[in-house]
Amino acid sequence: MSPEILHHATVRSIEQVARDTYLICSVDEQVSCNARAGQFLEIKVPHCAEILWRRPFSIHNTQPQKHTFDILFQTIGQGTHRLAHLAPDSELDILGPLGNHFYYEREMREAIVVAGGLGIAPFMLMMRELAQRRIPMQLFYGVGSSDQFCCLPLFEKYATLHLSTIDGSLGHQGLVTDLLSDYLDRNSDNHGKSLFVCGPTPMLHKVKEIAACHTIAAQASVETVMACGFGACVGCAVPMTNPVAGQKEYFLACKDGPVFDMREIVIDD
Amino acid sequence: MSPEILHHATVRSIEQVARDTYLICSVDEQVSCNARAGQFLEIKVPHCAEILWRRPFSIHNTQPQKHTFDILFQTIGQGTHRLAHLAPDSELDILGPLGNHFYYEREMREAIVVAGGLGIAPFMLMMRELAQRRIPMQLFYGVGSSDQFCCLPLFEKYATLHLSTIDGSLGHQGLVTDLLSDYLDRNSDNHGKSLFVCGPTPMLHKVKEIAACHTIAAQASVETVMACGFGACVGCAVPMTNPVAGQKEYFLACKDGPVFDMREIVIDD
Amino acid sequence: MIDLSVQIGPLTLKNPVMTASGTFGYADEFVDFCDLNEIGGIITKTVTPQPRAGNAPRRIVELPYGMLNSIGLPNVGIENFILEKMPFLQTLKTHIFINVAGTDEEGFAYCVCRLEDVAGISGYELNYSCPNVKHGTSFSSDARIAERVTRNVRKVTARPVIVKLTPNVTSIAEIGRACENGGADAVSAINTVVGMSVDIKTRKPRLSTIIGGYSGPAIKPIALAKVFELAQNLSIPVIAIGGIACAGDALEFLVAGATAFQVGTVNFHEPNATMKIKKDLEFYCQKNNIVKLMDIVGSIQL
Amino acid sequence: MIDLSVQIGPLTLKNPVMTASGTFGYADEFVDFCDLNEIGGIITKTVTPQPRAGNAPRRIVELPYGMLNSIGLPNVGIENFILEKMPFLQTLKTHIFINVAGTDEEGFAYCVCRLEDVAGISGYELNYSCPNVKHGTSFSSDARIAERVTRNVRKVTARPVIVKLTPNVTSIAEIGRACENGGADAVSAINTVVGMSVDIKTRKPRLSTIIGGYSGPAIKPIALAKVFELAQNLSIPVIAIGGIACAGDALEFLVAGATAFQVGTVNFHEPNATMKIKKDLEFYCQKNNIVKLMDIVGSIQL
Ligand SMILES: Cc1cc2nc3c(=O)[nH]c(=O)nc-3n(C[C@H](O)[C@H](O)[C@H](O)COP(=O)(O)OP(=O)(O)OC[C@H]3O[C@@H](n4cnc5c(N)ncnc54)[C@H](O)[C@@H]3O)c2cc1C
Ligand SMILES: Cc1cc2nc3c(=O)[nH]c(=O)nc-3n(C[C@H](O)[C@H](O)[C@H](O)COP(=O)(O)OP(=O)(O)OC[C@H]3O[C@@H](n4cnc5c(N)ncnc54)[C@H](O)[C@@H]3O)c2cc1C
Ligand SMILES: Cc1cc2nc3c(=O)[nH]c(=O)nc-3n(C[C@H](O)[C@H](O)[C@H](O)COP(=O)(O)O)c2cc1C
Ligand SMILES: Cc1cc2nc3c(=O)[nH]c(=O)nc-3n(C[C@H](O)[C@H](O)[C@H](O)COP(=O)(O)O)c2cc1C
Ligand code: FES
Ligand code: FES
Repeated sequence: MSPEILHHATVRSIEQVARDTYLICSVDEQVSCNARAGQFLEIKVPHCAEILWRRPFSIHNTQPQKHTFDILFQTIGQGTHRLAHLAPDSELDILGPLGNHFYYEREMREAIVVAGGLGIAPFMLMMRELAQRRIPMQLFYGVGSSDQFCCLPLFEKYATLHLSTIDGSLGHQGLVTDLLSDYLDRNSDNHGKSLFVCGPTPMLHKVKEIAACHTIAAQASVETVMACGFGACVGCAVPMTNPVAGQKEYFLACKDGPVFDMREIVIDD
Repeated sequence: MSPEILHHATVRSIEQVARDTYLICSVDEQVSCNARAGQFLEIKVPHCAEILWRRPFSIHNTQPQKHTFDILFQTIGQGTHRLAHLAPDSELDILGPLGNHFYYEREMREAIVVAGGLGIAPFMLMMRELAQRRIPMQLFYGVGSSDQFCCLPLFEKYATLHLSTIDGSLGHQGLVTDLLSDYLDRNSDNHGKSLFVCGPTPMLHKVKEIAACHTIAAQASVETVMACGFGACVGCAVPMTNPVAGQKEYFLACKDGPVFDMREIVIDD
Repeated sequence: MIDLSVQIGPLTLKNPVMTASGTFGYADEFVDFCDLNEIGGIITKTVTPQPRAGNAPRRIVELPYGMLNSIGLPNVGIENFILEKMPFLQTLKTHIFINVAGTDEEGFAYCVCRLEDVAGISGYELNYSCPNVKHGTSFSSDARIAERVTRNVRKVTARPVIVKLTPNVTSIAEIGRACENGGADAVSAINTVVGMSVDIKTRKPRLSTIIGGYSGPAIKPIALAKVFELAQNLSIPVIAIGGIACAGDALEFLVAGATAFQVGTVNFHEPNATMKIKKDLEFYCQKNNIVKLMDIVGSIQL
Repeated sequence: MIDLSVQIGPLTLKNPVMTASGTFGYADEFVDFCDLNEIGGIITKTVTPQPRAGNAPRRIVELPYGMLNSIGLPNVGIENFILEKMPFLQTLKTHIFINVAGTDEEGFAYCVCRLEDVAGISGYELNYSCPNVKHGTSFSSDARIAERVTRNVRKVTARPVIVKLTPNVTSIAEIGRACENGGADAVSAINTVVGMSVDIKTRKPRLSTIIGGYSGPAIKPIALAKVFELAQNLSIPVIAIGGIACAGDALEFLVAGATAFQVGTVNFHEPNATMKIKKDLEFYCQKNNIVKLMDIVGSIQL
């Protein structure tokens, strides 16, 4: 029985950082010191017996010196609304860090990060990791409207920003994948480039196409419904590109992922 | 569709008045002006979708000039705990007044009120009603320990008090029905006396025996589980003393009661 | 103008909102809460040939998102029902369905026979499936008996007959088909799911009859599967029952193939639920540009 | 010293806490959360003669107090199971039961046969009842088939055999008796309840297979009724499954007649639930002066 993975963290602060978007900073040495970018936590929705499943959230950032970590989330349904109403000093019943993490090729010379909406969550920690390795970064970040952008000043420190909004209120009007295509078309030498993406399924689909077309390695952090987060329920199936029919046709998002090489998984459009 | 019986009241104040016991005062003209002693309200437990049934509470008191009414309750389970945590100005989703009320014989010369624990709840309103009719009152009121007594100073204004506690911390040590027996034994003339009782089943059982033995008319406010409170679920059955086998063997606590002539109902011991 | 009307056999209901037997009394209990004429169809509490006192307390148990009941079909019997309950029901301007049950096979046809000359009745619902009375479920767990009883009722009435089915069987579609063959105009499902609760302090079952019927939102997923199965296998309309508490719940059933639905347990704690659901259905249609609610019946994308 | 041990056929379990198949993986997923040797008995995820990939997503749906699943029994097949999963299980100091299923009648005995020479196995659980695979429930909804399959397994093993029953039948006692006649040492019940959920926005069923299995606290009242029915009608031990989330839930089942119980869905969100339940059972016995937990089995006051 290792005490590390299932435990309680203490909420230090909680603040609204964008429309319907909150940042919770919590004290927990274990998560703070060990988490890698792309990993996630399963958090129990407090005071709500009827909500059985924990809720999965990417580890947004860590402050190892302070023993704290952040999650960044959007209020979607009952669970996230309850989390948004937590008071400082409440206990968070957490499970994690879980899952694999983004993998950095030795030969990587430029990281191209593509985020849609709350898909931005895992990339703060990643950028800190990559900054330590002095890898140049491009951040393609699209949201619906400008009040949904999170942490732009911080991201700007790490990466060149390419922003888009559906309503045109900031940056390019339209999809962030348009900006990505343009960028790659302009820079024909793709050697040493790695793509990292997290966001809604249609965006993943598009990025997969773009990556294939430019033959750039791309990793996606994938979201599925999850009952457990640690391989027990086998509910978080992700179809494999090269299935062994009737034997092995699916990965598990929580255990084999959430980060996948995009060539290996089928993304429905 | 009459708007009167299903409606929202506004909580004016809520205070703890005894151990685990709270008094909620709410604004509602309809209840305040029309309620009779013995009637009850069905109150929806707020913010708790999983608790389906409303919770029944006696109308403890009314302040018709102020358009307010009180309920007095003990925290038992989840529902009452949630009610105890209501904030002033919250809305209460209420149904009522429901049920019948205590009936006063024209010839009544003395009211003998017997209350066990929270069984005291309906009797404040009753005492106000009887005080208007200038009926002398005896209150036999038993609890476990002295910190469970409610509103003694007020009751003292209306009635002669006969108190008991199981632990002997105030009044007679033991059951309040001992005091009742003594009192009736001492006063052999039972003409014009009426008994009114509310409390746990073993107490009702004992009072029924005492009343029969002294041939005093006794009315009890009976508690059963209730899914609706208005005659629709037929769940709140109370066995009749004189059943018509296979046809009519039960009263409904919510509609035929909650107040019954004790001779008409079976009280299990 | 949104058309909420639905068709159950030869009858047009002004909307698909009905009340489930035993949860709406004889409707008079709800005059303070509902405009009864706005309800698509009212189904009365089960009436039997002879009066019944019902089961001993305790008859009901609350559970999270549900309840158990073992009421035992107390009712005044068919003769008193006609005298005492029908006059009020006859004043209503909506479809009234009388839910009947027999303690033997003949009891069903007997009740229906007695009601044939009574005015103000749109049809019948046969309660084959009450788990709280002896032999209560045999009528709906044996296809041959179900078909026979239905046929016998069919013989004595031209009014629409709905058969109410229990979920506590291996194949509800098989029983439903038998009722269809027997001449039923529609089936309704589900009655309560057999359930139990134990008080570990006293080590006694909470209900006097040990087991009872589970109802309320907790059984909705079960009801949906049964209604879908019936809709896929029968050609007569299916009326959905089970845990419906809001318009969203009702829509799940309509999409899955139900032509109408009954509101049950929720009436106890939200006695105006039928009104609210009807209004919200209208609102849903408006928002989604649905002119005729009937168009979404069975619109499930498989 | 409180004696929590219970007897399942010839086996003594150190306590009645078991894990439900498909909710505890092959136990290795839980090393971070539980002292596996403290669990009374571990039942592994269903293994079949051939490898299976399982159903297409979406496989799981959350509901209030419950969930739907349609996993489809993905597993590496009996040969790989022996090679890949058994070595870890063999290191554990508790009873290991291998849950097996066949896609045809022979499949059950085939799997058991293959496992007979493998060490570290205390017994088998036969999954007659998975609603998420074709023909999954026929083994447990037809008494003759259930008896025959049990008998065929009985012939090939002397190890204890538990038959796991579905609640989705008219009479679970009838099927249970058939298994008893076929030579089962115990029955376990219930597997999941057939359920469904519809997304009214897309008008699609939420599960890829349309219907799935309902589990979790919401099905506890149903499971209790079934376990009680089995305990009243069979003479072999009944192992309770269904919505058990705390010691209080477990006690309801023990009082109603279960000899042991399995913890299922709750493992997903409280992966140390088995540990907590065991501790709380001990605490309950202490508080209530119960020296031998087995004494409360079937102690229901009727
Ligand atoms: C590995 C992983 C990492 C994640 N990281 C983050 C993160 O860092 N920040 C963040 O805000 N969210 C993240 N999510 C999504 C987050 O888990 C869900 O938003 C959350 O569980 C919703 O809970 P709820 O109770 O508020 O909504 P629910 O009541 O569960 O759902 C409300 C509605 O939203 C839908 N829904 C639920 N989850 C999702 C989803 N993932 N995508 C789209 N629709 C959904 C439901 O089907 C339902 O219709 C992550 C998910 C995964 C699997
Ligand atoms: C007509 C009527 C009038 C009432 N008036 C009052 C009143 O004025 N003040 C007051 O405090 N209470 C009153 N009650 C009782 C009150 O309704 C219950 O205490 C309340 O419903 C408990 O709700 P809960 O959610 O807190 O507990 P639950 O979670 O419903 O119950 C917790 C535990 O207490 C038991 N329990 C529930 N209700 C009762 C009860 N009535 N008696 C004994 N055990 C019970 C349950 O079986 C369960 O084991 C009245 C009841 C009736 C029928
Ligand atoms: C208290 C109660 C009494 C019931 N009485 C009857 C009845 O008399 N006849 C009948 O056919 N069904 C009866 N039912 C079953 C309901 O009509 C309905 O089929 C069931 O409750 C499922 O729907 P729900 O989940 O919406 O309540 C009763 C249900 C409850 C809860
Ligand atoms: C995700 C999931 C997967 C399951 N897989 C299996 C399985 O492989 N074999 C089996 O016999 N039962 C399986 N079951 C059924 C459980 O073992 C158990 O019988 C059921 O879930 C009821 O118990 P619960 O309410 O405690 O979960 C599964 C249940 C769930 C929720
Ligand atoms: S979420 Fe349970 S196995 Fe992945
Ligand atoms: S509480 Fe429903 S009839 Fe009395």
